[in-house]
Amino acid sequence: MGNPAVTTNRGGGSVSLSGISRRYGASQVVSDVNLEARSGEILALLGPSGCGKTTTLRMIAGLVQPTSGEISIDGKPVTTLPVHRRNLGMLFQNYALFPHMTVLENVAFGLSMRGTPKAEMAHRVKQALALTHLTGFEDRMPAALSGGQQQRVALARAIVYQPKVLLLDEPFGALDKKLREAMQIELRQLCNKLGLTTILVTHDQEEALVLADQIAVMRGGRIEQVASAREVYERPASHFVADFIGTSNFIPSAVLESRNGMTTLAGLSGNVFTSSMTTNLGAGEKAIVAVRPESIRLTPGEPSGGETNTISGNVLRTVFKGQSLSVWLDVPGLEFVCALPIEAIGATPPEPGTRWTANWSAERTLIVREQ
Amino acid sequence: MGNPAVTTNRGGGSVSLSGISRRYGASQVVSDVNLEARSGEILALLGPSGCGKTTTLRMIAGLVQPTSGEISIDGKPVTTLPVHRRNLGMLFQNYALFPHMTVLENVAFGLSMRGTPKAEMAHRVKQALALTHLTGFEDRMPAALSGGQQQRVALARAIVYQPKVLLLDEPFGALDKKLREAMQIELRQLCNKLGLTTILVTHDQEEALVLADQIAVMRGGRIEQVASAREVYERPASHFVADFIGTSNFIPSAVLESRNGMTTLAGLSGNVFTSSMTTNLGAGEKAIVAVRPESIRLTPGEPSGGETNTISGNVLRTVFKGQSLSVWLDVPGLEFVCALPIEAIGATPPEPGTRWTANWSAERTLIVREQ
Amino acid sequence: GFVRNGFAAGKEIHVGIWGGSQGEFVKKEIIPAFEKDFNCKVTAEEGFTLANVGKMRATKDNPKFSVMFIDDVAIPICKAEDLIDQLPKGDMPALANLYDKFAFGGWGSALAISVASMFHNTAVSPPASYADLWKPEYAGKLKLVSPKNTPSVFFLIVAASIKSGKPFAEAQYLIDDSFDKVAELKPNIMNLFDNGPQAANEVAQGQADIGLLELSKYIYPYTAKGAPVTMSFPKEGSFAGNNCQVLVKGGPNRDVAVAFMNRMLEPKVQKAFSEYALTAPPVSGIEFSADTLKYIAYPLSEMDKRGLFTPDWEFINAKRSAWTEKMNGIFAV
Amino acid sequence: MERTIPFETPRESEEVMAAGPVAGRFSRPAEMFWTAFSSTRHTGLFLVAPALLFLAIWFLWPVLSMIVSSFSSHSVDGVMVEGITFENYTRLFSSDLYFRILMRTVRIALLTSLCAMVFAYPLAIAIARGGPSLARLVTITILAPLLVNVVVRSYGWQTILNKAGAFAWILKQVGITSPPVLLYTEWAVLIACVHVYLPFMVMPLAAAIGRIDRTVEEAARVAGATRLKVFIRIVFPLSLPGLAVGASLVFSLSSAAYVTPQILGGNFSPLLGTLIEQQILTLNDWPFGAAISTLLIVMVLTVNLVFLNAVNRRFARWTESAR
Amino acid sequence: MTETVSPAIRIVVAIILLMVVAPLVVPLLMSISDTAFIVFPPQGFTLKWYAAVLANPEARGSFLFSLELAAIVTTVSLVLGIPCAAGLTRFKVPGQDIMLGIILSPLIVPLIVTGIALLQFFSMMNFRATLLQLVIGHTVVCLPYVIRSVSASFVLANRNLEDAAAVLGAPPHVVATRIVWPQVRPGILAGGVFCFIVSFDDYPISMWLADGNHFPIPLYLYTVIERSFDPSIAAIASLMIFFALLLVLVIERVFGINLARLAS
Ligand SMILES: Nc1ncnc2c1ncn2[C@@H]1O[C@H](COP(=O)(O)OP(=O)(O)OP(=O)(O)O)[C@@H](O)[C@H]1O
Ligand SMILES: Nc1ncnc2c1ncn2[C@@H]1O[C@H](COP(=O)(O)OP(=O)(O)OP(=O)(O)O)[C@@H](O)[C@H]1O
Ligand SMILES: NCCCCNCCCN
Ligand SMILES: [Mg+2]
Ligand SMILES: [Mg+2]
Repeated sequence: MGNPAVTTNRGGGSVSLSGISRRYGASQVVSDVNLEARSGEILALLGPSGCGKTTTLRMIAGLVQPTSGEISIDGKPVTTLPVHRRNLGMLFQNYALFPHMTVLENVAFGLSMRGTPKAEMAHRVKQALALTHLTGFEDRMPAALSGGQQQRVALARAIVYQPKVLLLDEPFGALDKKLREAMQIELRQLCNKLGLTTILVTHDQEEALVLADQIAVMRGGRIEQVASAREVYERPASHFVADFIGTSNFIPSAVLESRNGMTTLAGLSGNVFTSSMTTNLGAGEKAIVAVRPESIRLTPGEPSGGETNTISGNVLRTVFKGQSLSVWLDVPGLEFVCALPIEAIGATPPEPGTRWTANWSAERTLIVREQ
Repeated sequence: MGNPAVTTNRGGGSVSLSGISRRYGASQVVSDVNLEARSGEILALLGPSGCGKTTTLRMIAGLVQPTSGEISIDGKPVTTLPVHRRNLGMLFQNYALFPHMTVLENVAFGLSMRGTPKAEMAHRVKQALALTHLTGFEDRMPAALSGGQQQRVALARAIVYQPKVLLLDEPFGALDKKLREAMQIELRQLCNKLGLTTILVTHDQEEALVLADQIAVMRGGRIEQVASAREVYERPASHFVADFIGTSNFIPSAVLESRNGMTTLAGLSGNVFTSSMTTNLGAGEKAIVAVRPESIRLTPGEPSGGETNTISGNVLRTVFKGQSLSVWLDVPGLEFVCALPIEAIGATPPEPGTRWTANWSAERTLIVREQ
Repeated sequence: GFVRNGFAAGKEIHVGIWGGSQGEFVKKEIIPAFEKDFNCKVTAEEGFTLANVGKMRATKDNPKFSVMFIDDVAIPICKAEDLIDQLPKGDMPALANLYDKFAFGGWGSALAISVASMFHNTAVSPPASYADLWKPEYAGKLKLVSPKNTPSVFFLIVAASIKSGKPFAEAQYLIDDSFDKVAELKPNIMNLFDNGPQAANEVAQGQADIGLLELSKYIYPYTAKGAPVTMSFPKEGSFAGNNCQVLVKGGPNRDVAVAFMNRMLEPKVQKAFSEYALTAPPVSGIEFSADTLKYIAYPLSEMDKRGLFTPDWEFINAKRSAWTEKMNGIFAV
Repeated sequence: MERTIPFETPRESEEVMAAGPVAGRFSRPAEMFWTAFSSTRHTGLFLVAPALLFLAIWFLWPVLSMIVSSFSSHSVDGVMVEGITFENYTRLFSSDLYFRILMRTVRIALLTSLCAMVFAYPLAIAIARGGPSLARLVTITILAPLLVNVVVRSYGWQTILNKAGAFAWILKQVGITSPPVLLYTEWAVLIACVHVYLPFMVMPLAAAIGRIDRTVEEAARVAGATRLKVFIRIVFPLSLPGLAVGASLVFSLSSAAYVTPQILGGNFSPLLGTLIEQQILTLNDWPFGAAISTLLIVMVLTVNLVFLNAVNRRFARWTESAR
Repeated sequence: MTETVSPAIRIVVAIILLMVVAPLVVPLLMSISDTAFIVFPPQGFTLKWYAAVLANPEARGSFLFSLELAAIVTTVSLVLGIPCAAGLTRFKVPGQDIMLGIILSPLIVPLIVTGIALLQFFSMMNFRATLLQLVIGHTVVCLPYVIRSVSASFVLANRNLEDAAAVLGAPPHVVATRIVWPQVRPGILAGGVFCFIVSFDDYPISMWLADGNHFPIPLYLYTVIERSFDPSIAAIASLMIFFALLLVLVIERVFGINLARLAS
């Protein structure tokens, strides 16, 4: 009993949101969101907890109606298209597994909705379970699965019928790093192979960077920046994005001059910064210099003097983070944090109380607007 | 109407598990687990999805009865102590918020069970909500919260009454990195201040490293290693632990000799490795040399020859990960992965197809047993 | 004969009968024989008097029943509400033997007469007069029929008679002034019952000493089966409970209905019917064995000797509602 | 308030509901049918209509004409009289008899609901949370009384509650020598009502309790709640939808009870239902019986609506914003 | 999940069940009494009352008719009631409160009143089909049970799952059958069971509408009780209890519905 209108397909559909808003009672949860996920690409929605990511996904799926705005898939408006006709795959943040069906039945559900023949169904389900490392769990009920296993069932259920558009709400949140990375690779390959358009909600910046062709950073229901992973990382459009995309050091400054693709700024405490980022800020205007902890090199003692892009202070504390050592310097007005790669730590690692100087290159000096 | 046996306290209770096992039907889910969380310390349970972490926590809480073994809190066996008398705080993996209570009522629940006076209750709830960045959400119902907000309510509910022992099942899984880090710091401080004993299930190695005094790595229901964060990282007890704690490169080797705290090994393709790890393996015995991606420096071209701890190959692919660039080298028998700190990338970043040599120090050369 | 009764062939009538052993007999014996003789169909529906009246009333515009069995109490109501017709004397030869007092002015006929009186457990000796029941020794030992049932009216007449010292025939008009007497009996009442057979059963089991009042047709079947319960007839007299049949106005197949009613009164039928249900026939000239005569008051002379009293239903029906309200006021609050 | 709807997908705002016909083609008649009817604002009406129409024709109409007849009167000899009169209602309220019986009806119905609730919780928990055999045992056992004729059942109670019955015997064993007389009192009526109407409380409650997420209860236990507290703070409020159904069924049914009060109450404690039966079957006073019925209907409807509203409002609070 | 019903609750349940069963055991015991009238405690032992009841064609006929009637009524009530419950709980229907009031009112109106009102109505319409009258009459009083109990389970069903199914491509009717149905089934089952039992046990409606050819078992029982209060009525009562047990088994076997999981 297939539904001929809903078939599996090998090309993803582009998704576009224009002017989408959603209110719950008095609170505006999503405001005027414009987004475009091109066919076959992975778009990551990134943003702090409660910023409206899930709500946006649910609007694309048709589970929540936008209070205003228009959503189209493959150029066709879908606002009035019922959910089941949109041919989407979706992984829900809370999984929403069918508690009365086995793992196998859960995963097979979408296929049986599409009238997939028995044999093909069995084959595809098997594939999806293998992909999500769930072989052997076919006959379990969801209640007898661990959290991570449930999440993987939800993923298998969403991808098994190769929908036009895949909506993933924190698909790997409950998985350990190894498994997550393995699944990220599988997902990436799957998307490439089938050209699935994927919209991925994640709070894991690294995941977004690794998986996504485009990243949309949301904040309080609005889009702050949409750009390629690298661009978001290297040219954050705002203080917020820079902050969100990786703990950064923000130094309030003022522009001294900007020319030849180089900008010179003065920090409040007299330090001078040069940046290879161009800016349309004029001389004297306020700006914020942002430096990523991992862009920083640390040398013991005071700066030699006259150098730009240096700042020094006493070590407040250090934290070992496996790949790196985080060091906090006590700099007037801020705690300046540096992430030293383990390999870059010399014979005398920074100890609390000792004085160190941080320096970084002009390429790593970001200029963001004040908010 | 307080329960006099259950009072808030300022010192954590030690938790000890001896020979704990749990079976579900035919499958042994937890096997002979011995663990000791000392008063006031944070113990992280780390392990792949489905390895029995949640089950172990539930046994400590008394929600699941061990099929065998003994659990004590503060030296007293609790196997027969009813759940509500154990004075624990627990954050459930699926949050388990009370759907009919507001955020405020959810958080206040544990306090009201302890007969806390109104005024103090209000104060404490306020504090807990502030700590979890939920001020302003007091009157929301859980169903009207985002995933991350729900998780934070669950955390606030677990800590608000300052239990003897805190059991946290992936407490920050739904939070973005910034918020997660902020909450980690808050939790750390809270635990220190109150001396709470905390058992934390996490799949985030970095979280375990940052937060935990001890890390217990579980695998298939068994404990593989229990040690300090640093030791687990630097001296993984097994291939599995090394693998799980951070993607590593594993080179099958044989011991050549081991003396003066230095071990020399021969890789299968002739490379020689030296390690500052001592081992009780004798000459000729098989071992695995493990190298963490971030321990590696890359230089273009072939090795200069005669050096130990080098390996070279053509670049297979590179992935930009924000803080670092992952580079896969095509080495006979394995894909050798290196994580280059952005800052360490010279003028010519590794491009696929070019030849590079990886090298690392003897301090970063781990030796693990074959499995 | 086929020829004689050909008019009925293939026709169907609905007859509302009673439940109980009488209904059982009508259904099992009388109807099949009638159907055979007349080649017609008689559908019997069991009910009880007031429900049967209710059915007639509810279907007045479109009658479904042709013959209805009801108690004499309801005949005036049916007449007043224009629910029934007078019996066509000419078409019912069996009416000839009917005692006049059971003809109800032609608006129906009795089918069976039972006696309503006190019943008691055989282990106790019943008082010779109803007046004794008011004595404290009976505290909590009496079961009284509920106002829902017809014999409740008999009890009111008894109470009026005890209070006034007048015979039933006069006392029935004094009920309005006798409720203080009724109220005085309350301490002696264990409960008000509405299922006679069940009450008889409880008395038989000794849960109460005496029940008042009930029709013999509900009690004697137990006595006959050996249960330790029987009836007694205090000196003030007893009451007649008259089960009757009426012809529904405008009911279908009136000719068959009339034939059926006639059949009910034929001597052969009446004898068997009475023996089965232990009731007295309303027609003259039927012979009974001595055993049967123990349980019934027959013939008419015997009924008169026992002082079988039939109340003035027209008067009583008009008052019944007010009296019930008063009974409720005494017992139900 | 977000409404979620199972059978249709575009939902929530009325603008969307009104957005007009669905775009797209229909591939199958079945789908066309469902989709067509799921996208109009009349879907709810469409679903409700058959049952509503059925009840309107076969229940409302007849019963309303019955209520209308409560404004006619009947002459002293039982004959119906045409015309409008309020005499039945005047009569109803002029004597305190009917008011007292109304109050008793309310009291018994409330007590029955309350007792049924108290007994129902353990039973419902056993059904919802016990093993299959326990659940089956409880279900069958509590349904059994419904299949036993009311007279037979009452007879069973009489045998237990009478002076020499099992109840007195048990009390005697415990040392209570003068057991309270229960038979032919309101207590007996209450006991018998709870007995038969219990399943109407248990089943909806069991369904509601079965839906409660176990981890939510566990969370409360861990937070220091005793089993009793878990019940009071978690299970009870979350089972309210089931309780509302059960309570409204039991209250309505026991309000209209009329056989039990007669038999086990010994007719000493009739409820309104008994009076109605009396008027209609014994006294042929159909209009007055209709008036008492109207009073009963108004009373039960009021209590039900007030109660249901309270519960529903509370319940709506935690589902309205649910997704 | 491993913690089941606590011992304290088990004990309380056992006590309550004993209290529920006690008054039913009395007729059971009476039914084997070798006396021509009901006595308690029973005297002697006989199964003749059972034999008598089972051999009685009237009893059998009434029983079978009641069974048939209850089955039809249950079917009709479910067909009308399930969509209605869905509509009331999941859609905004104008005048929802009033509708709920209407739907509940058959529970409230005394059944004898409903019965006679219906009889009057049928007569007025010159509507003669007795079986149909009975079906209508019973459905009127059974429908509220179905709607009440089914709508409660609709309210409690997890709508997230419906969302998930819709996204997976399930059209509304499939969501209804594959996702909603398993969740509301306990409520439907409970409603159906009540419906069946209420119809099977109904006296006050049938009293007005039945006729000799369509004579449900409760009416028959009444005639038997009026005839004689002998152990055969206890035997009938006992048989009905056994029948209930059988019914449950049949439901479980034939329909594959685990009654024990009614509430899960
Ligand atoms: N009720 C149950 N019945 C049968 N098996 C179960 C049950 N609960 C859990 N399991 C199995 O026990 C194993 C351990 O489960 P547990 O929930 O402890 O895993 P976990 O370590 O918390 O995993 P995750 O990180 O994915 O949450 C899993 O393989 C799971 O499938
Ligand atoms: N049904 C609702 N009623 C009222 N407010 C709601 C409702 N659902 C969500 N919200 C609010 O809308 C905001 C956005 O919610 P959403 O679930 O989209 O966040 P999110 O970006 O997915 O967050 P997270 O990463 O924590 O899951 C939150 O502040 C949430 O509290
Ligand atoms: N013979 C008395 C009949 C009384 C009818 N009462 C109806 C009760 C039905 N359960
Ligand atoms: Mg979310
Ligand atoms: Mg887990």
